[in-house]
Amino acid sequence: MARVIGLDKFVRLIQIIRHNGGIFKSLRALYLREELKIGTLVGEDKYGNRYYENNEYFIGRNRWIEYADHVRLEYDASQVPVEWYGWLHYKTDLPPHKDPNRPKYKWMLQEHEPNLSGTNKIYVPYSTTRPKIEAWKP
Amino acid sequence: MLRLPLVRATGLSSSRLGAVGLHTTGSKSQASQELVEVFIDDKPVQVPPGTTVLQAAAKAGVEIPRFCYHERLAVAGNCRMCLVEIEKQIKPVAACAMPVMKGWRVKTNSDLTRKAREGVMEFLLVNHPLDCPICDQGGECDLQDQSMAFGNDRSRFTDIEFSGKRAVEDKDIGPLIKTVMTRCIHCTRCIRFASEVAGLDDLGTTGRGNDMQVGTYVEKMFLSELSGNVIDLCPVGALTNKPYAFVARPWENRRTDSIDVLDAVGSNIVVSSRTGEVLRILPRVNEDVNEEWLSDKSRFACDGLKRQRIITPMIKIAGKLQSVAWEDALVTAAKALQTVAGNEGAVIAGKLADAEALIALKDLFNKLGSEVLATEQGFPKDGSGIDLRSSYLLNNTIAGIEEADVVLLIGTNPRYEAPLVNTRLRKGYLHGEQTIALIGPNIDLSYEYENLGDSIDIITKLKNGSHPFSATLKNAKKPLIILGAEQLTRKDGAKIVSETQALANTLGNNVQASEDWKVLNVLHTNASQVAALDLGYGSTIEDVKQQQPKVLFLLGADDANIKKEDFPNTFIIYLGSHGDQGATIADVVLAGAAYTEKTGSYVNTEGRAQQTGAALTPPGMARPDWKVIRALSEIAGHRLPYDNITEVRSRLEEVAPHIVRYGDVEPANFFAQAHELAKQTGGSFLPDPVDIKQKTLDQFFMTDVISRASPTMAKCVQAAIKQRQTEL
Amino acid sequence: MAGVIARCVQIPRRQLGLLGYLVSGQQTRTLADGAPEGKKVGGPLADQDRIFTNLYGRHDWRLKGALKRGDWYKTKEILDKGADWIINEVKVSGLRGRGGAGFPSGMKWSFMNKPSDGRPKYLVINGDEGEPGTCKDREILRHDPHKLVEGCLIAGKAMGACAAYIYIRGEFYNEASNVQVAIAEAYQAGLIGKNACGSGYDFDIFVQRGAGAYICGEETALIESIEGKQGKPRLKPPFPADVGVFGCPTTVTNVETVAVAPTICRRGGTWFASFGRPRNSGTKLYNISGHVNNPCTVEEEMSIPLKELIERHAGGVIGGWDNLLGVIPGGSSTPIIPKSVCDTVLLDFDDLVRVQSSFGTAAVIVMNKQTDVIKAIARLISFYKHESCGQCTPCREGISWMYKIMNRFVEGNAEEHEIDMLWELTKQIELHTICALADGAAWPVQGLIRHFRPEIENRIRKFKVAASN
Amino acid sequence: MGSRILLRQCVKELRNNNKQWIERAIATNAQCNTNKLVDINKALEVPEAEQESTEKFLNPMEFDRQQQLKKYIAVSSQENIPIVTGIPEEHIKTRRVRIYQPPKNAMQSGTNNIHNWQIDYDTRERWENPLMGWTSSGDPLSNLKVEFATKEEAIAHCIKMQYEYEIQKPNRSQPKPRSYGENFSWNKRTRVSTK
Repeated sequence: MARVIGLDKFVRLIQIIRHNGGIFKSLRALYLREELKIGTLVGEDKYGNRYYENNEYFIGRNRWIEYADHVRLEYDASQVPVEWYGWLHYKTDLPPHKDPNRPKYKWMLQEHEPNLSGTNKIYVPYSTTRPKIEAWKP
Repeated sequence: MLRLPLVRATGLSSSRLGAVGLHTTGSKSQASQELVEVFIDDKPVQVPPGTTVLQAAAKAGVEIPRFCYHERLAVAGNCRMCLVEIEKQIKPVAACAMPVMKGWRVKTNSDLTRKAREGVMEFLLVNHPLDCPICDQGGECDLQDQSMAFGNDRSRFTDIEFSGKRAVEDKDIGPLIKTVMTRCIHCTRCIRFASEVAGLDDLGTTGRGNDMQVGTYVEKMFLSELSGNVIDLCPVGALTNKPYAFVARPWENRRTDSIDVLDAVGSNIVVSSRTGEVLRILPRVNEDVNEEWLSDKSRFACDGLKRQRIITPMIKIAGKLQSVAWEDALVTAAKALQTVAGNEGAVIAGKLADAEALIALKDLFNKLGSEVLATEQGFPKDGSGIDLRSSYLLNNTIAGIEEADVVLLIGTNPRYEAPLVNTRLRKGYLHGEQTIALIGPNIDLSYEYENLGDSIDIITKLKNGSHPFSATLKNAKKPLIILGAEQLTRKDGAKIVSETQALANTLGNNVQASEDWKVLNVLHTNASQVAALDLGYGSTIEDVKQQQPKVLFLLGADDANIKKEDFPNTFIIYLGSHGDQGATIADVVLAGAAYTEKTGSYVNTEGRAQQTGAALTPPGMARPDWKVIRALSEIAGHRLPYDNITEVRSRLEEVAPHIVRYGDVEPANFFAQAHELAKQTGGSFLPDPVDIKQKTLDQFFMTDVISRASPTMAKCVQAAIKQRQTEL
Repeated sequence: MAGVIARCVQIPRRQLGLLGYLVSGQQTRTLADGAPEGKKVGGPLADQDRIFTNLYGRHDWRLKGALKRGDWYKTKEILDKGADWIINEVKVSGLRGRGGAGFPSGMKWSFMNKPSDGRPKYLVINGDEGEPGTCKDREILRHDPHKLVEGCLIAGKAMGACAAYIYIRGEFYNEASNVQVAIAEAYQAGLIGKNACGSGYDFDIFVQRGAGAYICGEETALIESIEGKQGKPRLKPPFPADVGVFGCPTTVTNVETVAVAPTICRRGGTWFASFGRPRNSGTKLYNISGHVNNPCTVEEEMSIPLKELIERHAGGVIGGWDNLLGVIPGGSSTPIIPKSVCDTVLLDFDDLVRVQSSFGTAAVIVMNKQTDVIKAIARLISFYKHESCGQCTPCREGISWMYKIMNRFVEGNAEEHEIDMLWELTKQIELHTICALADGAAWPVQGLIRHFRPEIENRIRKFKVAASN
Repeated sequence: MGSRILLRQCVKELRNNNKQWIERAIATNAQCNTNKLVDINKALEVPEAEQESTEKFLNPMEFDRQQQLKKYIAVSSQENIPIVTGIPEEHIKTRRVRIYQPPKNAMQSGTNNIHNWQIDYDTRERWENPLMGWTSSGDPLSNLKVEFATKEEAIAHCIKMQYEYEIQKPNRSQPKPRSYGENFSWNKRTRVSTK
C-alpha cells in the first residue's frame, strides 16, 4: 500500500536522514558529497576517512568513502590510503582490520601521501640532460 | 616584389660569371692552340696536349676511382686505383699521371680495367683493419665507397687465420688530428699537402715495403695553421678529427652552407650540426676564396660556440649582472637611449658583426642623432679615408694574388692573419716563381721571402727608388702590395696609407698588365671590417674615447681593448653572443646570435659579399642581432622600418648595393683619386718598428670570442708552445 | 775449376796480339769471321774475342794494366768520329741492354741525341747490382774499372752528356773504391775531365754509392737515390730521357752495356754482331751459381745452349745432368725452367721468352733434385718482400701476401685451391705497378706454379695426412 | 613535374614491354611455321594496327574519353598551387627558400651526387626534450630537401609554390692541371722533396 502511493520513498528519506544524524547533518553531507546514502560503517582509517557498504545498491556503488570531516570539500581520490584502496575497488572483500593475512614489509610506506598537485610540493619536471650550451656566468 | 633584388642580384652574378669564364678560357686557348682528340669509352673528347687520362675522362663525364690523386696536390700515382686500359697496350696505365696521346682509346670500364681495380682494391683491403663500425670516417670513406663500387664481394684473405693483418702504432701529431695508422693506405696525400700547401716538411714515409709508415720522421706534432685539411684529404680513417672523434656519423648531420667569419677571408664552409649543436665545420669549395682548404681556427673553433654563451639578457643590478627577461632588458636599454640627445651616443662594432646588425644599429643611432660609429680596427680618416672603397680592399682579389710576380707585404703576417691568403702566396711562390718581400719583423711565412727590415720608412725608400729592392719592384710585370690592416691603427696610420698609395701609384704606372691589375691591397683580419667601412663606420675607438658618449653600444666588441674606467659616465649596452671583455663592462647585456645561428651578410677582405646560413637557432633567449636592435628601436621610440630579413636587406641594398650581391666582388678602382687626396696627408712616420701581433703559431689560435671560448683552441695553444719549447 | 784458371792465365799472352789485330783492321777480321746470317746456336767463345780480359783479377786493374790490355787506345779518335758514328756502331752491333730488360742500346742512346733545350744531359751508370744470382758488374767494377770509365766517356759523347754518375751498390765498398781510383787516374791522365783525351769534349764522372736497396737498381729509383731522396721509382712517362736526374735528360745504362761500348767501337759493330743469334748478338757475362761443381762468372757468346754453358764452364750439375731439377736462367726475378726445357734452351733473350722465362741478367741459378724448390722460391719472395719500396699498392701489399702464402706452401699448410689463388694474385700484381720489381717478384712464383704444381699439391696432401694423424 | 616525368617513363616502359612481349610471341610463331620467313618489323606493325582497330569498335564517347586520356593535361602558366594544396599560409608566406647546388663533401673525392640542384628552407626553431634530450621541431619543412635537375626547374617550382627564394651561386671548380713531371722539374719550385 505504502509502495503504491509512494510513501515508502518518504519513509526511506526519513530513514536516511536519521541515519545521517538529522536534517542539518544531512544537508551538510549533501553539500559535501552531493548525495545521501545509507550504509553500514565498515571501518575508519587513521586519517578519519570512513568506509561504508550497503549491498542494496548496485555493485560499483555499494562501497563508498566519506572523507574525513576536516578536509571538507578538498577531498580527492588520492586520499584513500593503500590498505583501503583494495577493499574500495573490490580487490578484496575483507577490510584491512579484518584481514590478518595482509603482508607487512619494511619498504611499504608508513604514511600515505595524497596527490601533491596544487601544493607547493608539486612535481616540477626538469631536464635530465646535460645542457649543450654552457651559459656565461658573469 | 620582395624577391626582386635577389633575382636581380643573381642575374648580375650569372652574367659576370659568364664573363669571367670567357676570360679564362680565352687565355687558355691562346696558350694551347691545338687540341688532341682522345676517346673515353668511345666518346670523343678534345683536350689540350699534356692533359692526363683522368682529366680527359672527367671532361667526358667519367669519374675514375682514385685514392692518391688529388687535383690540388702534386701527382703521385702510387695507389694504382686509377688504372685504365688503353686500347692496344698490354699494361693498364695510371690515369692520374699518364698524359693522353692523340687518338688513344681509353676504356674505363673494360674487363682489364675492372680486374685491375678489383685487384688493387683487394690488396688495399688486405692490411686494412675491418673496423668500419668504430671508424670515424665510416659513411664518408673513399675506401668504403670504392670497395662497394669496384671491389670484390668476398674476401680471399685466408691468411687472416694464420698471420693476421699489419698493425701500426698510432702517432700523436697534435690536439687536432687523431691518427689510427693501421688504417693508412699510404696514398701520401697528407704528406704532399704538408709539403706543398702548408709548407711544412714534417710528414713523410719511413720504412719500406710492407713496413712503410706515414708519420713524422721524429716524434713531434704536426702543427700548422692548416693541419686540419689532412683530415679531409685522408681517403680513409687514418687521420680523423680529434675533437669530433666518436661524436656523430655523417648521415646524421644536417649540413648548412655558410661562411666562416673568424678571419677576413670569408672561407666557404659547411656547418655540420645535429640536435642543436654544431659538431664540426668542413670547408666548401670556392675557387675564388678558399679553394678547398680551411684554416684550423675556422675548422676547430666551433666548440667555442657552445661555451661562454650569453643565453639570456642581463642587467647590472647592484654592480652585478643578473639574468632578466627580454622586456626588462630592452626597457632598461631603451630608457638609456631615450636620454641621448644629439651626438651623445656611440657604437663600437666588433669583428664578428654582420651587415644586417650593422645597418640596423647605424640607422638607430643616426635617428638618435649620433654619428660616432666605430669599428674595432679603425681606418685613418685623412686623405680619402673610407670614402673610396679601393683604399681599404684587397683589390686584386684573393685568387689574383697567385698571378703576381713580385709581392710586397707591409706589416702583415698572412700566414696567421689569413692562412688562406698565405696558401695563395705559397702557390704563387711554388708555381708562379713569385718573389716575396716583407716589411716587418722576422717571421716564418712557410716560403722564402726577403725581409726588407722593420722600419716603416722603407716604403718611402721604395717609392723613391733608393732601396735595393725597388729595382725588383719596378721591373715587376705584376707587382702587388699587401698592407696589413693592423698597421693602420698605428698613430701614423694615415701616413702609412698615403705613402703606400703613393708607392702603389708609381708602380701602377709601370705595370704592363691589364687595366684590372690593382697594385694596392689591404689585408684585413676582421670579418666585419669591410662591411662596416662600406656602411660608413668610419670612426676609431680613439674618437669614441674622446667623445665620452652618454650611451655606448658595443656590437660584439670584445677586442676593442676598452675598460670601464675609460667611460666613467657612460651607459654601456652590449649585444653579442659570448660573455667576454665587452659583456663584463656592460650595464645591459643583450643576447645575440653567433654566426652559425643567423643568416647574415659579410663582406670579406677582397670586397666579396657572402652570407652565412643559420644552421641552428640561437640558444636560450638569444635572438639574431638585427632583431634585437629592431625591438630596441621600437621601445626606444625610434621604430626602424623593417620587420623581416628581406626588408633589412632591401635597406642594405639602398646603402651599399654590393652587400646583397652574394658571391660577387664589387670591384673598386679609385686609386688615382685616392692618391690625389692622400697628397694632402701630412705627418711623418713614427720611429717605432713595424710590429705584428700574430707572429707565432700559438698567437694564431685565439683571436676572437669564439676561439677564446673554445677548449680545442686552448689545447692548440698549449701544444704550439710546448712544441716550440722542445724545438728550442 | 782448373780449366777456368788455365783460360784466365792464357789471356794476357794473347792480349797484345788481340790489340795488334784491332789496330790492323777490325773490319776485315769481323767480316771474314762473321757468322752467317741467322746463326742458330752460339758456340764457345774464342779467347781473342773476349772483351773482359781481366775478369778474374789476375792482372793489374789500374790504369797501367788497363792500358796494357788495350783500354784507352785511340779513344780520342773514337770521340772525334762523333756521336752519330758511335751510336751507329752500337746500333750495328745489335747490343741490347745488359741490365735485364734487353732494350736495344743504340736506340736508347739515340733518344738522348735531341737538340738541347738548355738543360744539361747526364749519363747514369747503374752499378746497383742487387739481383740475387747476378755478380757480373762487380767483376767489371773491381777488375776492369777502366773499361767502364772509358765506356762512360764514349757513351757520354754519344749522347752529349756533360757528366756521368756511376751509382754503385752500397755493399760494394771495394768495388766503389776501385772505380774511384780508376776515375782519379783517368782524371790525372787527362782522359776525362776538361778536354777529355784531348778531344775538346768536357766530361766528368762521379761515383755515388747506394745504401743497399735492391729497388735502387730500377732506373728511376736510382735517379731518385742519386738526387738524395728515398729510392722510390717514378712513373713513366716522363722517361728519364726527358726528365731524369735533377730534372735533366738522362740515360741510365747497365755497367756491362757501357763497358763493352769501347770495344765495340774499336772492333766494329759488325764484329760484335757476329756473335749469337740475330737480335741477340754479342758476348755476355754469365754467372753460374747454385748446384754446380764450379760456380763461376764467365764471358760467353750469346745464344749458347744452357747445357753447354753449365757443362763447359761450371763443371756440370752436382750429381750429373740428370740430377738437375730446374734452372733460374736470368737472376732471381725470372721464372724457373724445369730440366726438360733446360736440355735444349739457348741462353738469349728470344729463346728464353719462348719458354716463358726471361734472359734477365744471365745469372744462371742451377738447382738439382736435392733442392726444396718451394722453399727456394719462398726465400726469393722473402727477398722481394723485404726489398719492395712500399710506394705502390700491388707490390707493397701483394708481395707480402704472396710471401705469407708461400711460407704456408713450404709446410703444406694450405688448400689446393690456394695455388690457383696465388696464381691469380701474381697476375694481379704483374703489370699493375710503377716499376718492374713487382713483376720480378711475381714471375718466380708463376714459374713455380707452372712447372712444379704437383710438388706443391703433394706437400699439401702430405701435410693434411700428417695433420689428421 | 617529377611525377609527370615518372608517369611518362612508366608509360614508355609499358609500351616497350608490350613490344617485347609481342616480339616474343612472334618469335614463337616463327618457330611454328619455320618454312615462312617472318620479317619481325613487319609483323610488329600488324598487332599495333589491330590495337587501333579495336579502339574503333568502342562507342564514340568512350573513344573520345580514351583519346583525352592520352593527352597531357594542359595547365595555365600561372598556377596557384598553395591554394589547392592546403599548405598553411605560414609555410608559404614566411619561408625563404635557398636554391643551390649541393657542395662536394670535403671528406670524399667522389662527385656523383652533386650535379643536381636542391632547394631547402630556412632554419626554424628546434627544441630539446627535457627528459631524453631529443631535439624536435615544429617545422614540417625542416627535413625537406627537393632535388631538381636544373636551376630553372627549381625556380619554376618556387614560383609555382610562391616561395620567396634566393639562388646560391654554384662553385666552379677547375684547378689547374698538374703534370707528374713537374715533381722532378730541374728549375722550378714545384720540385718535390722526398715523400
